Amino acid sequence: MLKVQSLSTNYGNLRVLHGVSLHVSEGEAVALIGANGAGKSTLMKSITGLLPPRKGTIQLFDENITAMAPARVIRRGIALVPEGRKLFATLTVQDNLMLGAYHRYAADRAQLDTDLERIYEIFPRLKERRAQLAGTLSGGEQQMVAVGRALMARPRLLLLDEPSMGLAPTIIEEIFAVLGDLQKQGLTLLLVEQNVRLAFAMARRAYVLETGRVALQGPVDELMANKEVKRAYLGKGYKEVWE
Amino acid sequence: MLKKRIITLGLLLALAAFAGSMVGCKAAKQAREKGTEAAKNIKEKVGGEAKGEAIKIGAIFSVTGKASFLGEPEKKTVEMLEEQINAAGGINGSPIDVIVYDDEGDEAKTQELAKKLIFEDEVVAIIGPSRSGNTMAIKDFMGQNKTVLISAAAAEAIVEPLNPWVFKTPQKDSYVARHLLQQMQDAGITKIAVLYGNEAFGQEGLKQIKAYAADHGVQIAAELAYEPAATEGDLETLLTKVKADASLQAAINWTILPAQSIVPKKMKELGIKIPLYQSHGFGNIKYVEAAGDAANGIIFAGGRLLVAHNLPDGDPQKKVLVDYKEAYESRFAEEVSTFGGHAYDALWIVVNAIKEAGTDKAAIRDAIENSTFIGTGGVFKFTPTDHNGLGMDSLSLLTVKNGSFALLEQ
Amino acid sequence: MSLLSQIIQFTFSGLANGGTYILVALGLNIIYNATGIINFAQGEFAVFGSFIMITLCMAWGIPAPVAFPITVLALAGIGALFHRTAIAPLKKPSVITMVIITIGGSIFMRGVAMLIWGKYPQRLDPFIDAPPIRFMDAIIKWDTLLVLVIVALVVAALYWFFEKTVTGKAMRACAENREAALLMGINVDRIVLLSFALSAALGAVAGVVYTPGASMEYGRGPYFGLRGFEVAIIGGLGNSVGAVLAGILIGLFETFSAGFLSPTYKEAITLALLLLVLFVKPSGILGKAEVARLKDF
Amino acid sequence: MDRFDWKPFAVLSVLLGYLFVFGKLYTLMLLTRAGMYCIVTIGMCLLVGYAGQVSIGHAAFYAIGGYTSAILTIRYGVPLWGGLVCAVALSCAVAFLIGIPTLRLRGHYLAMATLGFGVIVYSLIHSSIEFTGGSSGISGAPPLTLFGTNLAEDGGIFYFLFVWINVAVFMLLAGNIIRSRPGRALMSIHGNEEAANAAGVNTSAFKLKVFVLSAGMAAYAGFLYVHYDGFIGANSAELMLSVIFVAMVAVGGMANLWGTLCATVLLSLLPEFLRRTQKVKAADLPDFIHNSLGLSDTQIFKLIQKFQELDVLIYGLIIIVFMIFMPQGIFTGTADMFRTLARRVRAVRGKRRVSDAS
Repeated sequence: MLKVQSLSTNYGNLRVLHGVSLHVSEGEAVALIGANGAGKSTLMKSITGLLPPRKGTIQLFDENITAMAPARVIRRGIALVPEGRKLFATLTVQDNLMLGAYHRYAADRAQLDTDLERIYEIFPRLKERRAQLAGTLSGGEQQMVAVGRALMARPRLLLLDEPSMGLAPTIIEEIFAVLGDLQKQGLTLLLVEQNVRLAFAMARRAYVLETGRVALQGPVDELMANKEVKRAYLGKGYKEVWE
Repeated sequence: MLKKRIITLGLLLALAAFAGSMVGCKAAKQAREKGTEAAKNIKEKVGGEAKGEAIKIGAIFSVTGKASFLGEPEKKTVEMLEEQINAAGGINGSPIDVIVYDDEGDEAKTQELAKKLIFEDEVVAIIGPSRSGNTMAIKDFMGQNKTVLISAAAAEAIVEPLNPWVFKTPQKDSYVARHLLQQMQDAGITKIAVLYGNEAFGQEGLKQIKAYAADHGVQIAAELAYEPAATEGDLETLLTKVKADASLQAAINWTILPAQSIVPKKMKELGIKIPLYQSHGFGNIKYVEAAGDAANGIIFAGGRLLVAHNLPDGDPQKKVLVDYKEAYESRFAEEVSTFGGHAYDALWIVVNAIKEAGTDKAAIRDAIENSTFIGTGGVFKFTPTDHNGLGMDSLSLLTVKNGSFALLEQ
Repeated sequence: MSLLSQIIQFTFSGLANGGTYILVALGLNIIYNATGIINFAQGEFAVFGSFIMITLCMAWGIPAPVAFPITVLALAGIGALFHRTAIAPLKKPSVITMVIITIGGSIFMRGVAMLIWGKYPQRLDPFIDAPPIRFMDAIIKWDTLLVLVIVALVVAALYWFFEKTVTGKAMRACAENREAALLMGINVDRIVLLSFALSAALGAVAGVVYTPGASMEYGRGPYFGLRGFEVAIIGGLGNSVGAVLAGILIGLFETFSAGFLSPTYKEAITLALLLLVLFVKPSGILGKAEVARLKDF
Repeated sequence: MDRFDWKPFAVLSVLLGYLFVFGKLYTLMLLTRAGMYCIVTIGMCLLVGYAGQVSIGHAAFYAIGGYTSAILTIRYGVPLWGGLVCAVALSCAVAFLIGIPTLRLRGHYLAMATLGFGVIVYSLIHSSIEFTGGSSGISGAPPLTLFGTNLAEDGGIFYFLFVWINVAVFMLLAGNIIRSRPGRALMSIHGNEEAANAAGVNTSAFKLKVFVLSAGMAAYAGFLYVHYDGFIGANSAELMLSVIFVAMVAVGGMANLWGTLCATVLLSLLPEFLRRTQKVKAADLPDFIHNSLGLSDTQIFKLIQKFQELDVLIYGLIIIVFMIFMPQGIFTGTADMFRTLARRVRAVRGKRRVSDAS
């Protein structure tokens, strides 16, 4: 479905990605892990067109979407839940969700209310808070809005950038449960996570990014067994905590 | 260690450079003085006969900025005169070169320009500035650097206290105030409101009205200031106060701001029936046009330039006024204003003095102090103690009739 | 003239002035809402609007109801041009850069206005040339009433635009978070362009309603701008309802302080009020504390 | 950044020495005024560039300094140094009082508040006719004398030297402040206030100190100004001057002392450069222009008049152009430009070589 080939991206004058290649098949959940500054968020931005790459190609199905403007990328079915949520803080929850469907507002107006109801079914808490300003919500609720907003775009591929960051464990569980359900219903996921345990629990395949390059890749089980991965990302006390 | 030594060395070098330059400066200054002396000698030897070498006269006007309606006609006038004078053979054969600069109504700029004219362009005298505030900014400076300044601004403070090097051509504010107050006295008006623009011209005008009001038995019941940026609404508010006081018999509006047109209009709108007096700042037909019907009947004191054609043939100024008016109007296709006249007078006074005394600055000053000149502002009679040279009779009471200026019939 | 009729007279003068300020402030708010920029050239839009209207009506003899929309459209174009040439080329503007560049823009536009329309004040005939209403001793011009009606209509239209339409919300979203707005598929660039056009058009309306029976000169821009800032900030930056209230408040405060206190220190008094609001409640009189916390003061 | 860099000082000294000896008197006069502005903008650079606090009201402090000293020395016969102390003290006190509430604001709100403050001061100076002379200003302030020499005499060459030595001293001072521990804290404010606070730096106290310091420097410049020409008017407090000060810092590259210095000198000389274009007259134009345009003398005169008024416009344009094309300031901007140019030249040459080879 998504095919990234030897992608290089600069941040200002600094090259952050050095020829990254990866692919995601339809209906799959793929995890992307790596240390801070490895280029995960940059990769997300390159795919969505926020940060046009310098070299390489990005293909969605058979179409080349390299360096396409974000507004066109989202029309082709890729939505991103950005790092740090990036809500419209002084707009209401409902307005935030509605803006998620901005690109199909004119064409699909009749459908929007149904879609909104669906989001409220997924996150009942948001329905209670629909008229509240998004910036006044708790972190977990904000993340729900962010995910809900991305879903309002009716994406075929959902990119998630650190959805668990700074959230309480119960909330993380709730959100990941929702993501799991969505994936089972056929949504393709590309998940960036610092919390490798979570990522590996959700995904079937994973890529490990190191200083802008793909260091390792493969099925999650294989990577779990890899000593490097264990040492670098799962932590020393991993075994004790996990089992 | 090395770093410290380098720093010290650097500082020492800097000090040495300063010290060296101090010494060097004195030498340079001496050289400079010698140079100018040599130039002077050459000039003296050749005398005024050196054809082709232009005599430089400086001019500073507010061509742009808030007071541009003063500076623009002044600049046009001076450039027109320059051509006329040069076409007629210049001064004793040497052409004049009038260097006009724009001070944008800003005092700091005026100071810079005065310096530029004296030290860079080396002019023999300066005319302008257009605004009183700007003139005050260089009054001391002109005295210090011993160069004649003939201001085209009105404020009394320019020539009082007297600076030996500073003159002015517009009629004194106090004459205007006294004319207006006299007219009021004749009309039996005893209680008035004074509106004024909160800038140099208006502030000075208020001062003069206050100084002479009692002499004419006129009581100032209200002093109402408005800012240069005053809106219609602001003026409406002030005039509402005028309207509220039924005992007021007249109002003076003293300013050079656009409010000269707005005040009469607002008075008409609000149904205020008392007569309106304005200052000599009203001497530009554009204000009458902007005020429309409401301008009719306004009384003000001004130079006779505005009514040049209506003057009796025996009037000594008539020829000067008509000539200037016709030349200006045919050339620039716009009506003449008294402000251009002030510059006209200033330039001619300087030119006449140079004709008589040559290009020595002190000689020019002395020549002006003992000169008479029939100009647009009146008949100037300068003395070492009177640097304006005009009397009360330089002004006439004027009014607006059917949208144009006319002498007020007593 | 009784005290009561003075008060009535002052009230209408104040409202007429306030109406103009509201329109300038709303223009500021729109750009602020879309970009987070305070446009220091906003006052110049009003001046341009006024001058274009004057040219159309007085020099070319086009009737006012026709000239008005033409003026508004022309200013929308100028606003868009201003954005394209001065704002859009900036890659990563900081607040200071934006402040300076819009100030540069205002100086530039002032120069252009002077070049085109000259330095003398120019006037515009009143829209409704009928004898004014006399009420007690006060005189109320028809044009004043027209101003109030126009302001009310514009405010209502803007409220509807920002609260009820998705484009309006998208505009607000752009100011909140540019990157997220991009991710929503909002064409941020076009929205910002639209906001400048809209804002300039509002400036034109402000200039046009200010001028009839009055006059305009090229140096008025900073005055409009300053009053616009006062109103926008006292009402709470970006808050349209607040701007309306603050505009009325400032307009009245200004006339009453000039009428009953000192006309000389009116400027200082009104600005002191601005500082007071900034120090005590920077979110403005209507600003909600929770919104304030979400913004960067 | 961390070490004292003496090189620019050496260049400055040599330049000044050269100008002092060989410069034309009028040039020195212009540079004297520019030097006064430099003293203001060095303080502003610390405030805007390093502490990240915009102020569009610094002309107010400049005017407060000038007026205080003028009023005291002229009306009350206070000696010059007394005028100086009072001018700086009053300005600092006002800055302190106004700074406490103002500096709590950020971004546009700070800009607005300082702008409001500046206009208030202007309007007070302008309207208090009895006290400040209103629009006519105050004239007759005694000239600055040092060791019995009247510095303003002879067109003020010694004033030039004195002002620029002051500028150098303030540059040293500012450099030291930036390199000191508080200075590094200052820069952290610009970068990240929360982080600075977390690191135990009292950011608001620093901001206030810098604000007061810059106000004091502006007042000092105002003092130098009023005792140079003996005159001060309300225009010295005008909004436009405040704007120009900020523009100077911005064109200089915000957090760049030497850039600010250069930008200040350039921008204060700018009107002078523009003025040079003003001396065109209708008669000077060659005949073919008259003939080919088919215009009368009057029309041509009008046309020229129009173009001579362009300087306001050009000033605005320059600000915009600088902000767009050299947001990093005049120094870094020029360097970057050359680098890009060099890269392009190299690229072109490289291509040529490739094509030659093939």
